[in-house]
Amino acid sequence: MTADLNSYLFVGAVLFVCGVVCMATKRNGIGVLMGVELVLNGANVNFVAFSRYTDLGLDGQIFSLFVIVLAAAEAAVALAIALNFYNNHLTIDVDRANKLKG
Amino acid sequence: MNPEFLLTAIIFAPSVGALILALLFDSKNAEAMRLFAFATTAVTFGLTLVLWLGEFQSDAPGMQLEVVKAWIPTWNVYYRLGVDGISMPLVLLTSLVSMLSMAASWSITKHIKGYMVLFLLLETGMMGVFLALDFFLFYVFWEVMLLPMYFLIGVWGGPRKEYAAIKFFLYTLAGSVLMLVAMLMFYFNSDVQADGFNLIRLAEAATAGNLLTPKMQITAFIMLFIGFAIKLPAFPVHTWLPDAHVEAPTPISMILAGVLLKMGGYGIIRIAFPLCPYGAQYLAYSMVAIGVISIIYGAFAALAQTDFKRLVAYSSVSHMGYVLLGLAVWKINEQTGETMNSEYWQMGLNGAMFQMIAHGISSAGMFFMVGVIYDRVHHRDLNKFGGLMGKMPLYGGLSAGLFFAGLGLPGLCGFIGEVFVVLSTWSFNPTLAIVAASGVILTAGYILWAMQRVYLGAEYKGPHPEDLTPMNMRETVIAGTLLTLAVILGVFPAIMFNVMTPSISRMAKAAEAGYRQSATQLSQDEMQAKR
Amino acid sequence: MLFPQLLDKLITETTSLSLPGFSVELCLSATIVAMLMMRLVNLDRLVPASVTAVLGAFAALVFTWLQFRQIGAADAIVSQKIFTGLLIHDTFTVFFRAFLSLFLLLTIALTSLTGIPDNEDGPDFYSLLFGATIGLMIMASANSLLMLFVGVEMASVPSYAMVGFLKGRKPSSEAALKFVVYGAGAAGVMLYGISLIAGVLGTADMSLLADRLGAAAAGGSGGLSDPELRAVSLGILLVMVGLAFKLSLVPFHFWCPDAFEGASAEVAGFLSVASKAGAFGLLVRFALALSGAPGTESLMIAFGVGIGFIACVTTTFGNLAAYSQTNLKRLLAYSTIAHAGYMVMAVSALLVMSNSVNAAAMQVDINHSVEGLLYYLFVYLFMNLGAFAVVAIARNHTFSEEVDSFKGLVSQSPTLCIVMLICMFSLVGMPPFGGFVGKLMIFASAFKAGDVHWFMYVVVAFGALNTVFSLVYYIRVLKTMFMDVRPVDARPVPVHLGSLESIYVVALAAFVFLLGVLPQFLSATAGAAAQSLAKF
Amino acid sequence: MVGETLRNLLMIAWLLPLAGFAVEIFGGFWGSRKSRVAAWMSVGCIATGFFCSLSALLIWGSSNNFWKVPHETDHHADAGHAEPDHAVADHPADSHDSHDSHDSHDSHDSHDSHDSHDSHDSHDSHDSHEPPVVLGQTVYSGTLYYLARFGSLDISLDYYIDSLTLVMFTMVTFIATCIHVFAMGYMSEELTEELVDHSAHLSNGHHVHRPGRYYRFFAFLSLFCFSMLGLVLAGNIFQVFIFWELVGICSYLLIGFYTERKAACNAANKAFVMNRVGDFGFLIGLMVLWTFFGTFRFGETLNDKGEVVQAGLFQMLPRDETGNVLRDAESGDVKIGVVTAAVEPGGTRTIPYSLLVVAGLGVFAGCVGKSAQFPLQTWLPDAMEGPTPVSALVHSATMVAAGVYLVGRFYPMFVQEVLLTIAYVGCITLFMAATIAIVATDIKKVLAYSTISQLGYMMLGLGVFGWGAGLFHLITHAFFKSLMFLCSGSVIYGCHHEQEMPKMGGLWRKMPITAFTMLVGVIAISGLAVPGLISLSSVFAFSGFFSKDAVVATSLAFVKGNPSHFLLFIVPLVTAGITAFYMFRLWFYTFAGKPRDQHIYDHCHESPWIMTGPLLALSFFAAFCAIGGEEGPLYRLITGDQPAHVAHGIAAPLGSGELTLPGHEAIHAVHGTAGTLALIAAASGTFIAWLLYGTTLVNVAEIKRQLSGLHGFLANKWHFDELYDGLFMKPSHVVGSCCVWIDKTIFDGIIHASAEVMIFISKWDKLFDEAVVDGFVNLLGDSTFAVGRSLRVIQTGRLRQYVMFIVVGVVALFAILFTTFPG
Repeated sequence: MTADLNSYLFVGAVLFVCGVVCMATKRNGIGVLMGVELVLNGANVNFVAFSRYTDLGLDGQIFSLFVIVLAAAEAAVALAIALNFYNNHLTIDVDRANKLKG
Repeated sequence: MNPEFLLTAIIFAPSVGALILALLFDSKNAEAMRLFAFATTAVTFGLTLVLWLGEFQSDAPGMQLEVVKAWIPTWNVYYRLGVDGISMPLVLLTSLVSMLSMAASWSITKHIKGYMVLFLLLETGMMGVFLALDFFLFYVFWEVMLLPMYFLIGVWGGPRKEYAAIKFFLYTLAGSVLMLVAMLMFYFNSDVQADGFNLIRLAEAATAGNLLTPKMQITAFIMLFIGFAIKLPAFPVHTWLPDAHVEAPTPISMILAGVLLKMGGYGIIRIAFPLCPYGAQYLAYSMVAIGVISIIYGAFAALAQTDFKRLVAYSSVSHMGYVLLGLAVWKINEQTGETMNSEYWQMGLNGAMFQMIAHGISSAGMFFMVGVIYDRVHHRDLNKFGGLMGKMPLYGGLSAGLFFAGLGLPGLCGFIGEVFVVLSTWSFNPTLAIVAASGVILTAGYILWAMQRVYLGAEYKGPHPEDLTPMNMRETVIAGTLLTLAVILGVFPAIMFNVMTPSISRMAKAAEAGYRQSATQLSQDEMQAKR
Repeated sequence: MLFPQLLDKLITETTSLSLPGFSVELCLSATIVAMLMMRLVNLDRLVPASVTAVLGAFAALVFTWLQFRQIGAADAIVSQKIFTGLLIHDTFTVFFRAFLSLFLLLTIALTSLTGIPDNEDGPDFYSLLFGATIGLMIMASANSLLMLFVGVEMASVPSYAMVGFLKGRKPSSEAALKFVVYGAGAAGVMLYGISLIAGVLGTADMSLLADRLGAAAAGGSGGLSDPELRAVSLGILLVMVGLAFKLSLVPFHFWCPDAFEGASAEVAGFLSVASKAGAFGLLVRFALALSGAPGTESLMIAFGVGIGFIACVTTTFGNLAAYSQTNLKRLLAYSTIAHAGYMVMAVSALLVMSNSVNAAAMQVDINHSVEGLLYYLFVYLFMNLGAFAVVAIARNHTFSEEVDSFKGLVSQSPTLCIVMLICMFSLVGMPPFGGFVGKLMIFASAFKAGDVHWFMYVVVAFGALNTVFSLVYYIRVLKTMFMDVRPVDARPVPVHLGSLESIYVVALAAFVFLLGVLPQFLSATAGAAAQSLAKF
Repeated sequence: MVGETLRNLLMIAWLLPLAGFAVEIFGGFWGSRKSRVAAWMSVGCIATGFFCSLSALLIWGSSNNFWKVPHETDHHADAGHAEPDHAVADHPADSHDSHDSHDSHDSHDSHDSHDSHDSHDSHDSHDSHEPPVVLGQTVYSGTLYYLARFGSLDISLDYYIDSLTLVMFTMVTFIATCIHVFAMGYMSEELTEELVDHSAHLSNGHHVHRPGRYYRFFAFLSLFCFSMLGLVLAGNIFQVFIFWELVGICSYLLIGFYTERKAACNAANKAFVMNRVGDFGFLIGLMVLWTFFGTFRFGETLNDKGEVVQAGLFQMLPRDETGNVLRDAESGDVKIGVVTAAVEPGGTRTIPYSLLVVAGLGVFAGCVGKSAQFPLQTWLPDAMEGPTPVSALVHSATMVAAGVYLVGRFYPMFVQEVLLTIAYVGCITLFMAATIAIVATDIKKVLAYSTISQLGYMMLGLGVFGWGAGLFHLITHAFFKSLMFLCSGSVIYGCHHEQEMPKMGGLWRKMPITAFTMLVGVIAISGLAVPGLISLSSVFAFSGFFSKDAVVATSLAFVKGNPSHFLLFIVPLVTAGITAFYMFRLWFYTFAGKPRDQHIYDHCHESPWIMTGPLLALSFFAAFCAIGGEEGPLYRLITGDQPAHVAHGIAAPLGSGELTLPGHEAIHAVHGTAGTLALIAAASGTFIAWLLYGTTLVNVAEIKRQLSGLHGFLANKWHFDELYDGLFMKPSHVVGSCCVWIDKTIFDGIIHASAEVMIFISKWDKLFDEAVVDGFVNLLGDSTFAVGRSLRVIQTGRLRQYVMFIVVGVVALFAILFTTFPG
């Protein structure tokens, strides 16, 4: 492997960690979903980099394309649910989602 | 009759009856359901009689009327039934006690349909346990019997029924889970995988010393033994019994004492001993000790009871201690590995088996007698009875007979089992023998004291004296049958011994051979370890 | 090769090979389209969506049957890659197709019995359901890491929506939110893991992973000091975390109770059975794809043991946590967690055994472990769905899913209670019900794996112990149903023998019983399915 | 074939009462309360039994020409010196060849002879000078049926018929018949539908009203007779144990016949439990015998071809010519006589001598319980709560004598340590009981204690090697004691259930027959006699004199041999006086003097003929059954089959600390002295009694006050009841409650505790979330948001914890993988 790959991977890793931290600490539902996007894109960066530098080849590119599509679909559903949550709770503060426990 | 069909019929006749009962009968019509259920148990009893008198050869030591059908081929599980001198008496006992306690179930008035169905399913389970020759099948029946029993105690029981039921269930399930693990051990260590669950083949392999290594045998035996000791019940794990007995309705107490406890002993003699002889021998002393403790402990505990039924329950603990004792008096010569006084061990085994039958009759009778009086005055406080001998002479007389049977009076069944076991014990260990023998004093103490408080005395001191009506015909017949059997077995024990002895001596011989094999293996291993 | 030939080849291969193998999924997709179209032209006024759904599911079942009947028959299924190796079509796949489409049909039947959803939302709900099912089928037949991810997403996204389907209810929306966030996070983590594996090993084709892994390990110490192996094992770990989320294994189970409590019983039943099944199919494929690589045996055995450890924790946790539950659905959620633990024991046994030095000799036992897993899944379908169905039916009358609302139910509808009894005793693992056979098979394989690694004995011990634990809370429910007296103010539950509901649940219970008494048919099929994965 | 005939006759006598019982108990229950049918039936059964056993006795005698032998003894007696047993007398003359013949006898006995005793007897008559009168076979044994067989071990019901069996049979059946007849009168008040029991009170103070139980009483009596006869007929020690228990339960039923009376129930329980204590020892003895000898049979086991399969117990214990048990030189173990090849090819087994002692003591423990010997004597006086006929039959003549009978029957197995124990136990008992009898005022209690005391005499007699003497006293005592009990019964019946002697007096005017017969009994037991002019052998005396004289003589001979044990002679001698004293005290108290309670005196009356008849019959036998003393037919019948080594005693090897056991001639040597002394003691006892109670010369109350301490001690029966209560009853109940406590607290406690723990753990995920995860997330939140934001804004919620947990889980797992997996 060359240094370049590693740097890409590093970027991907940073994105990934940021996303996770964002998911874990944001109180705003939308923010949490953004964290998810970050995580997915961290993985995307990896794929593209791998397709460029290793013999994974085009599979990597295709992978990332698929991921983008799926991320969009997921985001749509997630936003719908968030909206529904808002309709019921008049907030999207995920900390209010604490009725179900035990 | 075609033997295959016969054994299968014995097992499943009750459940077929249960099905018919559940589907075709109107739950309003109590009497019809009772009669039908009773008829079913009676038919089953008849079938077992046919089996005994018609098909069974008493002098043949081996398995008879074997039925083999593939069940789960991929797992080498077979529907394998058979009967020999060890299971025959217990099968008879089961069907008989079931019939009698079904006759005693007329006193049940709540959810009759459910009761009868569960009762019949229970009988299927019990029969299956005694007739199965495939470990898997055995286990299945063992568990099957658990479910109905749980509900029979839990729904129709006394005030603390739920506690008692769950306690019974948990204890037994814990034991049977251990049994399950042991079962896997045998399955994966059987040289021929196809016979992995075949109790007969496994026993033969153990006899040839190529089933389990000595160490594994000890492990497996401990697991099996705990499972069976809980059912027996032996000393430290007996506390489910008093609660279960006290809370269960009378007929169920009869079944519990009359049949279920016997499964522990049966399991030990049918599975634990033949499949891990070395382990059995290795633990013989502790088993004898546990047996002796149970005898004394149960007797003392019974002495201190004020609840009539609890007293009888603890007497069961005491009496089943003799079973464990008799099974385990297996002494070997440490040097040669030869069994010493093999005949005395066989006597112990026979005595234990006989004690199981005898206890099945006497304790069932005792519980029934307690139930009879409980149905009338609805209390069991020993200090609130008295004078029943005068008020209900017939009842008093019959119960006196049954309690004497429990007391181990010669001429009644209780005596033979106990005394044979005790006689065989000295050659194993004099001290324990003496302690065990001292049980006769305690037994006499608590039984006579209880009888004095209940039957003798000038007057009845408890509530509802007006309800002390004489026994009706049904009750008289039940008690009479039990008492008659107690007398017959007490005077002509050979009836049972002739059936049991060949198979038991065969089992003993096989176990001894198996022990020798394992012992030699062990010594060789030590040799190599030294080198 | 020239482009046109390539194109024909692709077309012929697709039409002649892939599409027939993919018929079931196609049929389901067609049904989705049909339902949505019908609404477009207001046909759903005449033909309720549920009917369409039933028809579609039935058709799917028929298609499955056409494949299923081949199992063990003369024209046995030859396992082959379809869609240029993205999916694989073998007995295992077919088994799962059959499982899932059967379950789909049963679920639809249940929903149409209990009337969730109402006719308005019918098309949406069912299309979600169908979509999720397709995703699960793809999971079970995935042969590429890409399809792995796609399948998981396809299965997850509709489930999020279904959990939140009871739009008006606060708990529902809360559960949906938690589920979606958690699921999305897990998916992301998994994707990252996939990227690592695919990148380092340079392929997305799962059938090649083992060789590549061996190549990567070659020369290296075969330990984690080797950077590539370290990256790969991290990737494997992340992927397994993703699957663990779907299987709700401790410590990735937190969503499960909340989602189940929030969602309707029908959806909960779907989640607890179907998504688990798909995830297991995927897990097995993934595990087998990675095992057997020379030089990495010890690493994989370590993974296996790790899974075994997780399994112990999961079962224990699930059973113990179920003790203090008052909501029946939540209780069943915890029991679901526990059962996932039992089943994952088989996977750990599989991993351990197939990476042992004499894996070839143990092939039979490896097959047995998979067979046990499949069998357990099938039994689990019936017994768990049965339990949830009883809950759903009772809820329709009492409007409550609390355990207390079941007090003395036996007096009013004995059928429901007896079905519940059978299902729960089967869940405990009592003969003569199917649960016992399945459990025994799994324990047996774990016990056998003990020859390879001692820890598997511990796993067996935990399994056995938990059998006893689990009894307590199941019995508590049964006690409430059978031994307590029905309060006078309790709403009546008049479900008579002969009503559709009771016929439905009785059918389920009958299957539970049959699978316990006559296991050989199914176990043979499951054995064939397992055989199709055999490496040696 | 004589054996069959005897067996069949005795079995008829044995089983008839059982049949009677069955018919009576059921017939009576469903029959009328007023019918005497049950009584007649049981009388019929037992009477038939009597005739059967009598004819059996005669057949036995004629079959082995036993009756011929006496002529010779008479001829000897004429010749001048009376001899107890002519065969023995000649031993000194040619002891040498007697030994030889003994050896030969031993060997051929163990090999092929059917039975040791007949050959023994035959050899005895061989080496006498006179033309021998050969006794034919005198012992018949065989098996009725098998209880069980395990390989070579088998347990069966056998029969063993020798002279002792026959005598016991005849005695038991005869006395039982008399008592049954008596009881028909005595129990007649039970013949009613509505009986008022004046001794049982309800809580409201009224008397108990109950239907009569005439039939039940006779049913129980029949059952008892069956058990007792079975005990006598038993052919193996195990069978003895069986019937041992059965007579025990019968006595339980009969003592507790008045179930309404608390005292009766307590007495019944006490009797049975204390017997069980003895049987516990018995059981230990059985275990030892079974383990080492492998058989329970007395006689040899024959197969159908009539050859010996297995030796019996009595043949297994080899004794040398002096009668000492053969012991292995170095180990001290006892070789058990050759067991036939069937059992152990060639080999012999050995038993440690100590265990032989244990076995003997164990069996004796059973006898102690049954015969109410010290320390288990306390139940018998309480047993007097039963109806008087029961006391007469069960608790004086038969059951309590069973202990003595068993000691006699099992004699060949006793080694001398055991015998010494027996002797001392008997010695203590006879003294203690006699002392208590002095102060007892209840007429039946006095008789009870005298029974205990007399049983002590028998034990002593057996213990000091007076086999014949002990059993002789057993028979005679059975006659006069049952007679006296019946008399007391007649008195009680006449006085309307008044038992306190101080309320009686002068009754001989009202009930002359009773008084007269009672006097006969009293004289008999006191052992008074009119000395003949020439020698004691021709004295005129009642049965008691001869038997007691025999016992005392034996003990004197024994003490001569072993001076260190002199008490064994002094105590019985003194007690002979005490016996005479308290018996005459009883008679004077009851019949002589002035009526003390006029009311009772006025209402009392002589009993009807059905009760007095038996009295007269019994009094005749009480007086004359032992006529001729030790040359008389009774003694010779008893000793007809005495154990081989009894006749000539055992000489202790010089220097060994062992005992010298007197043979017949040794006993005979001291006969005169002993008799004289005993007579003097009895006479003085009688005189004092007359002085104190027959006349008004001495103020008894005064004496009582003087000795109040002693009197209290005796009146409280030496405080044995309190002792046992504190020593055994209370502790056992304490232990019992301890066991229950352990169950409830410890075992169940463990279960419940573990349940608690599980419930607690089941909440752990909540705790875990709140404690750990929140903390963690807070921490992380702080650290991330610290940048540019104030801390107060930060709060955490569960959902984020969940997500956080993905991270935590991944990191943790990877860490684990890294740390655990080898690099």
